[in-house]
Amino acid sequence: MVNMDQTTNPYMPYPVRIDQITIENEARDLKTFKVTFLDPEHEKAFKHIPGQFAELSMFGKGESPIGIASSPTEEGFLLFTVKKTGVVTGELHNLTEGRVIGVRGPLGKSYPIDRMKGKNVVIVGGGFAFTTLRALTKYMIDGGNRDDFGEITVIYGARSPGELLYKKELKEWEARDDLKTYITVDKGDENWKGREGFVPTVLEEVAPSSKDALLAVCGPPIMIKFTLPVIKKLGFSPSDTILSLEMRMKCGIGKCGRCNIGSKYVCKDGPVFTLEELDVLPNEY
Amino acid sequence: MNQVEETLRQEVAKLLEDGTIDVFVGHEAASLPLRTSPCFVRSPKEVDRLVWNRICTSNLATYLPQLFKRPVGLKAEWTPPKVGVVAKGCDSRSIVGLIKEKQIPRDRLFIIGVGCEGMIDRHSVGRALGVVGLADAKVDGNSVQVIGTDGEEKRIDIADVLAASCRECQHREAVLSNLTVGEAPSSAPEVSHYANVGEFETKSSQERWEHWVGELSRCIRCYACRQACPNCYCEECFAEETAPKWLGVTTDLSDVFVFHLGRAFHQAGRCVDCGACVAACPQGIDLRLLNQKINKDVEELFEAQASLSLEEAQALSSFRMEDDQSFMTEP
Amino acid sequence: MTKEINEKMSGNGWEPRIVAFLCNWCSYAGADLAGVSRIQYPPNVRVIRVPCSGRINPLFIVKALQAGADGVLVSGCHPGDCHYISGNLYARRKFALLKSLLEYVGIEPQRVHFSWVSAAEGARFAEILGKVIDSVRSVGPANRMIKRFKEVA
Amino acid sequence: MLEITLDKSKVQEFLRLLGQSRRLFAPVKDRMGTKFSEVADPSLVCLDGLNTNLSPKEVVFPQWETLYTFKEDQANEVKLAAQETLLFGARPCDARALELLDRVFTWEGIDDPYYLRRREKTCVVALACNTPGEACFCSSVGGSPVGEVGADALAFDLGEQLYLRALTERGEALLKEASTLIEKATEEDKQAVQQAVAEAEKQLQPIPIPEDLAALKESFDAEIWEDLGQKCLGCGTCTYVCPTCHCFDITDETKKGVGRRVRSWDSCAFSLFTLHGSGHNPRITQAARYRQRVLHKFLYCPENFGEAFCVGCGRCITNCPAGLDLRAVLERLASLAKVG
Repeated sequence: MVNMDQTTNPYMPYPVRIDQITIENEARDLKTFKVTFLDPEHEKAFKHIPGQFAELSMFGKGESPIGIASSPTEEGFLLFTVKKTGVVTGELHNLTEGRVIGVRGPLGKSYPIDRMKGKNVVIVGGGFAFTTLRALTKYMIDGGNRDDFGEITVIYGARSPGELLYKKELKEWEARDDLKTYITVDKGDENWKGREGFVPTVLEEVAPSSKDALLAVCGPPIMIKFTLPVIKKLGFSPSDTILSLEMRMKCGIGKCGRCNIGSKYVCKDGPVFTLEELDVLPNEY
Repeated sequence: MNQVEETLRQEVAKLLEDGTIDVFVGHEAASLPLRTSPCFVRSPKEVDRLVWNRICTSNLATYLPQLFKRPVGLKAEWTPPKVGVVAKGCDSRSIVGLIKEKQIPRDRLFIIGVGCEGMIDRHSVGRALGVVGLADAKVDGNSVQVIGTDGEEKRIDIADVLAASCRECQHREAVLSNLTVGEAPSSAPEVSHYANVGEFETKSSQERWEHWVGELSRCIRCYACRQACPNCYCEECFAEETAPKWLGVTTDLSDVFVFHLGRAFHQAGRCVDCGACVAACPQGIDLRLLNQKINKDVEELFEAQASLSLEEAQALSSFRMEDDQSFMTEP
Repeated sequence: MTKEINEKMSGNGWEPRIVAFLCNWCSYAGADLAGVSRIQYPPNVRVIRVPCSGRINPLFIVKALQAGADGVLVSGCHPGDCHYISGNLYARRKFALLKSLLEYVGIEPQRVHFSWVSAAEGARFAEILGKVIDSVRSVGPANRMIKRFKEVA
Repeated sequence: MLEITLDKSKVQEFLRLLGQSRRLFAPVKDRMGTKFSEVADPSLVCLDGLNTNLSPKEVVFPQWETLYTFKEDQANEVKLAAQETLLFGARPCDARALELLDRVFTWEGIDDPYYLRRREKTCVVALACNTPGEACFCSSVGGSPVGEVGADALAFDLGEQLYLRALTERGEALLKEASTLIEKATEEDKQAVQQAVAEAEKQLQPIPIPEDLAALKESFDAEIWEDLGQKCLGCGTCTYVCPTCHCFDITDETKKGVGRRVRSWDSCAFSLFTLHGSGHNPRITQAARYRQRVLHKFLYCPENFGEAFCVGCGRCITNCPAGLDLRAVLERLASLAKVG
């Protein structure tokens, strides 16, 4: 019996083909995989919203939860930017275009798009945690969506120019006048003509208004630690400050008991949380 | 309260008071009959928690390495604590092993040796007396008196319910200590060493295989044997490694075999037959029959016993040019 | 897979599969020499080259048996000849215990072999391997401890 | 609902009859007391043990099972069929645990097909307890030695005979299958049962349970966890013997391009349970892991499912190699709450 239907079995992945692999950084440990569904029915069933993730499946190695980097406005494919860290992601990095892998999802809660509508949106990202923020930004600027949102500010930083994700796209964003894009690196190189400085510092300089605005932030723990005080200083309330968490996961559907923080399960109650929600959870993430 | 217990408490109070130690690791009463629990005493006021009796089964050496680990995330300067511990013969040998393997520092350790006449195996008590649940139990002198959950009272000699390791124990006093408490234990009984292994070896290959199939199909992979073992201090056990992945996370017999063979073999030349793994197993698997086989071979082939002194290298960390190689295949 | 097992079980056309862990400096060179010297040795062996017999984790051997090897051969430099001076002597102790332990749990002793073969001993390697194969053949296909996926056809 | 009696001498026949068309799981003697086992020969069934050493959760949630198989890039769903099963002689605590597990595996409308295929085919005949075991505390956590939750029928040991009361349609149908062996319960039988109920409930001493969730939340940073964590060995025994613990792992096994994806029990007590690929571990100390187990049961589950995930079977207490006693922990937490 071959039945790949996730609607009756939430553990079954959809088969997808890797159509394109983009090496994102010089260390070559960050790659973006563009995948397409083998079965158009599956594509129809897979309805995601920016902020959600999926379990990427490498048969024989296991599954790994990865944020979906593409926006639902980009039809016909999904993007996943994956850092090579363990067995599954390591194997994924070994694959070539044309290979088939599994995708299980979409899983988790998305960014609160409905709440963002009609408001200004500030995006603050660091390093390779920018993936679902890319999905969010792309969603807001694509097609007819742009008018649904107020002013959009994107602040994105990485350790070095080579570590910036989606370099080509960032250039396009910088060129747009309906989007304020601030790209920064901790330390530039001889070719870098852009901004230098840490994300929290840049955020403080740019100082986007918190009035009628929501702010979404993703980044390494150390960046989050220094950015949160700035966010607070700018006047963003905890309920308007949105974070996306990482946690070790297995099932992705709130059964296996691995990713809980207090009574919340990151896989189904997250990965997106408001700071207000996080403040009442135990400090165990 | 017995004499040893009283002296032990006094000595520990003194050591804590004069700053010789910061924490003392001993045994305290547990809520269920015939059980004790490890106990960490940090103030002289708490020494009355310490007990010494015939059910101090835990090998306390297991708890030592964690005390010498720098707390995670601590930025400030940190000096490892000075730790006191009460040690039976087996505990002391495990401590020696851990010192040799550089898991605990000798100079921050204060060992109080206590002679041991053997510890009671609580499962044996239930089995010997046919008691399903124990409502209460009392050890007096050389016998155990138990009251079942059905209210029936029964009594049995301690000698009949000793842990298997204790029956054959040849090292009833601490092999390394700063202080000893209580009288020297009576001399070890004349028992045939490795009798269980010797008998098992006479079985046919098929019989031996079937025995282990039966025994290991009980395993639930809870790792209690590993966690209770002082020698199992690896941060990441081979059983849980993912690269390479040595075995599956199932109770498929094949995986269980790989786990137990690996576990037992990692004890080769290091196991002191303390019985902690057997006592910890919730399924009552006779792991000792496996461990003791290696211990027997180590003794016969290399004339070595694990961790009797700080000086001597463990059997597998050394060799002799003339070691036996009769097992090798020749053309 | 099932077909393969059935064939093995019935003994029809069954050929033992041997995994050989050979040290780089002596035994691997010895096996190579056997080949170069055109000394015939049976093709039943899959060779895994390791830096030294001391490198061989006993779990390699257990794992090979779990994966379905009918027999395992481990070979290193003769005592005194180890490229790393004493790797083989530590290994000898491990192997003595492991062989005994495997036999004890019911793995047929005919399946697990250890030997010393130097780089100059091509003929000796071929002879030992022949002996190993005969020994494994005498106990038939491995059955104990092999991991099988029942649900995978 | 149907109330019947069954002469003890006919229990074997009763089980043989019912076992003809289904798998029969019942307690049998074991070196550790009793254990649930798939029984082909009903003469082996032993109903006078108290709690089995391991819980019967594996009847519906086995220690490991194959989710699906694969060949290279292609996944093949395994056929999700399950046989009709009779779980006979589970104590009321264990039956109630199944009802709690049901909530996890159907949580928020996401059904777990692997669990449900077995659960839906499992008929549970619970056996009420006349005497409590050494570590029993079911009545303190919302259960009862004669509780009915999770069971399709409940049996009482009346000495010479078993009294059985159907609790669900399925239970009633099951009992009717054995119509040749059973007798309708008399008023006397029912009185005897009532007496047994009163006796059983009387025997259990209540223990303090921390029920104030806000106060329990406050305990997160309490010293008690450090104290318990240093004793905890970090084995998975308490979680594996627990009838409500349900955490699992998913791993792949492969051999030459074919393989299977397997789910297997896992334990929050293991140090690697929450280890991230990056090396970060949110629960780095054993204290944090011990706390997770207790608070998951007594704080997070009440928040998520309205009830504590503990049925008071006492297995974690009798089996803990370090002699840790959950009852004592709960008592300390309850007193913390009072003080706080």
